[in-house]
Amino acid sequence: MDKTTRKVDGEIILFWALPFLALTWIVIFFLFPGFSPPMSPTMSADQVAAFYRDPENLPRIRYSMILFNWFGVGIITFLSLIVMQMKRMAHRTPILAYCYLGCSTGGPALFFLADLFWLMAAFRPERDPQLTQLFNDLAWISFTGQVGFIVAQCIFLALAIFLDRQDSPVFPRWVAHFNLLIAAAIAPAAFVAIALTGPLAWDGLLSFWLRNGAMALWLVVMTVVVGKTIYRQRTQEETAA
Amino acid sequence: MSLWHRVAWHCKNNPKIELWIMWWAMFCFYQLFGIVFALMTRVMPPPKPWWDHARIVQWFNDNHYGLLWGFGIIFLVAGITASMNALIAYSMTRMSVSRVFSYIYLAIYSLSTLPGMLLTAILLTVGALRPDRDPAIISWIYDAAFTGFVGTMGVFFIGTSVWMLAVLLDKNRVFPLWFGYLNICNLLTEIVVAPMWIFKEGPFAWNGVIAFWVDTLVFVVYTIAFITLLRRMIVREDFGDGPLPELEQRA
Amino acid sequence: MSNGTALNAARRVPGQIDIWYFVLIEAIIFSSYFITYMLYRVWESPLFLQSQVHLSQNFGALNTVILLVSSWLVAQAVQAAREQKFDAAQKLVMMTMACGVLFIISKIFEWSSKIHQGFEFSTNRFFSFYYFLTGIHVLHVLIGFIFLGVVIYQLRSPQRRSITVIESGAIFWHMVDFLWVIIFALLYVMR
Amino acid sequence: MSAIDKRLALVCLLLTGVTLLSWWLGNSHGSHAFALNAGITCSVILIAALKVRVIVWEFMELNRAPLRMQRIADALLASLIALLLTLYFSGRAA
Repeated sequence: MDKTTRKVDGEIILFWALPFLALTWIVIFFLFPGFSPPMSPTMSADQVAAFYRDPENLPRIRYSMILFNWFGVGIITFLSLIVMQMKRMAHRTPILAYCYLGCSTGGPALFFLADLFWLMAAFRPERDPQLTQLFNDLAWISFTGQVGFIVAQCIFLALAIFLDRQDSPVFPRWVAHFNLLIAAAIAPAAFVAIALTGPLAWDGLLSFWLRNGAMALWLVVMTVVVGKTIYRQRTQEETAA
Repeated sequence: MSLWHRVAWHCKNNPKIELWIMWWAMFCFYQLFGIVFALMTRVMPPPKPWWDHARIVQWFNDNHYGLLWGFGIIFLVAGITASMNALIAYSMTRMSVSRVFSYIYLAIYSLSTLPGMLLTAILLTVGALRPDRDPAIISWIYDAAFTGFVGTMGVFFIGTSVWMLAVLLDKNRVFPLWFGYLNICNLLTEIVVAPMWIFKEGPFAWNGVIAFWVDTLVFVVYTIAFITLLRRMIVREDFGDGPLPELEQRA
Repeated sequence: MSNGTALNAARRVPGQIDIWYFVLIEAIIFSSYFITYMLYRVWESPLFLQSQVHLSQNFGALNTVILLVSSWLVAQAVQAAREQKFDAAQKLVMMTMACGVLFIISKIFEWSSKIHQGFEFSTNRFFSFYYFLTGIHVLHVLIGFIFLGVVIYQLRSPQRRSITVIESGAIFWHMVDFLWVIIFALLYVMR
Repeated sequence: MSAIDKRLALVCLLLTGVTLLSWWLGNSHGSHAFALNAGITCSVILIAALKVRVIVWEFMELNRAPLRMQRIADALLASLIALLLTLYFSGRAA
């Protein structure tokens, strides 16, 4: 094989795209006026309409959500890198990797849906406030409540690590426990619609701060873990060659 | 041995544990799906398509907590659908057909969850979220949710056709031939349901005898059949207990 | 038939047993459609009778005869295949398919004349059932072409020629035939 | 022509004849015939049942199949026809 281009090199390029993507996500988070502080679900239709009509907010909503539209789905590259590592694990079937792959399209598709609803709400803010509120509700429920795929992903990865029974496993054991912990932290957000106030509401402690905090932490920790693993893989392939 | 010990033993020693976990996940998901959609949210059997605004608002009010909690559960467990798609895709890798069949199945069914289930759940959750919303908008949500739920056809139609073709072509008889034919019945239901986009009452409406009841019965029979057959496939699978083939190569 | 149990050992399932399960399930599903049709017919009897006037009895009878003849042809084909006359069998299956094509062409003519007269799928309940039942049946004719195609593929090469598969294809085609017989009676002729 | 071929031809002739009979039933009463008519309905449905049974027995060769299959087929056909006729007559009575 050609020494200069190993298969894993492509993965390393994809891996180093991640900090750039993460940077855009941070920008989106702070640019979107609905996140800092999170919009309250108790706002009336007129207040929601006024929020979108506010000349301070409107351009920030539009540009942040256009950015989100561009780069949000970029997470799939990272998730696919994890799939590649899962395929290296000592499993008898590829089924866990298939599960992870299935989830890695489902989750981002729902984020994308939320992004579209936000953009639609901002497209003609002068329309009937009831309609603006409807789009706003749809966006927040899709964004906050749709945690099923993320939770399942963490559990599938944890399972894969537990079942990876070899002398030098691909990921260390603690990554599995960490993923289960993150899954537990994200899970309550599924019940976001139960209340308009309190910790479960979409601006609440559990649904917004804990969930998004857990996802950010997951991203940071998994980046380090996956990065280390890919570089170790490269060294192994070099010595094997 | 207690149940807990048995489960622990299987996790440690059963070579088919990956498959069994996926099978049980699928099994539990369908139970949960039935409980949430039939008992908690009252989405199945569906309410009437000809109701006026006031009656629709009343339906949302009657089922307020059922909808919110029920779909909360669905949001939480939606990811399990991935495990059953993976199991079925895996079943196709065991057949004497090209891998392309399992990849098509995986791709189509990863997509199907969104229009077939989650979009309805999101819409109805938003509908139940604010009882004081304009009744005209609530009625729009209601229509969008039920037409989307009952009227999602293509993904299941193509997905079932691919599975059917794989089963009929398979020489290893992973699934019996009759199951291949049963797939034809299931994909025909996706055609039969189409008139629900045209009629607001009668046998072809979204709650009609033909478009809903007959189709749902066929789907239930089909689902029970493939859950049972997948179990049989896993039971027959023979991995042995030795080291994994790849690992031997690596060593 | 009198000493049926004694003969039971000599009896065999024609075709694959799997195709019979399929025929059973299809028969049950279609029965549910027929019963639904009858229910609505009883509830809205005058409407159904008035709308029925506009159907062409001649088309219906012609369709039935075409399908009966096609069934006869495919039954002969199976017989020929059993007697190792594979070329003859192939020709007979081709003729069966020609009958199927004829059936579909006559159906398209019938539908387009109805649409010209202003009777569409959503015109009234009777015509919904008319287009639904005939439509789903034509779909089965199309699926039948696939089955017959498999039969021809089997007949072509000496390496294949599995009698079981050939019989199964024929059984599906006969099912399409007998479903039409009931549809003809319910839609066109009954009062 | 073998015995089986003759038998098939006879069956086809019978079925076509019966079809023409029900076609005649549907046409014989002129254009004002589209009124409820239990006689026509009953005979047409029974003729259809007969045709189905003949197709299944002769063409699909159920006559040589195990008895259990025959019984299931007969039971299914009989219950469908019975249900259709019951519905029809209960509708007329109401």
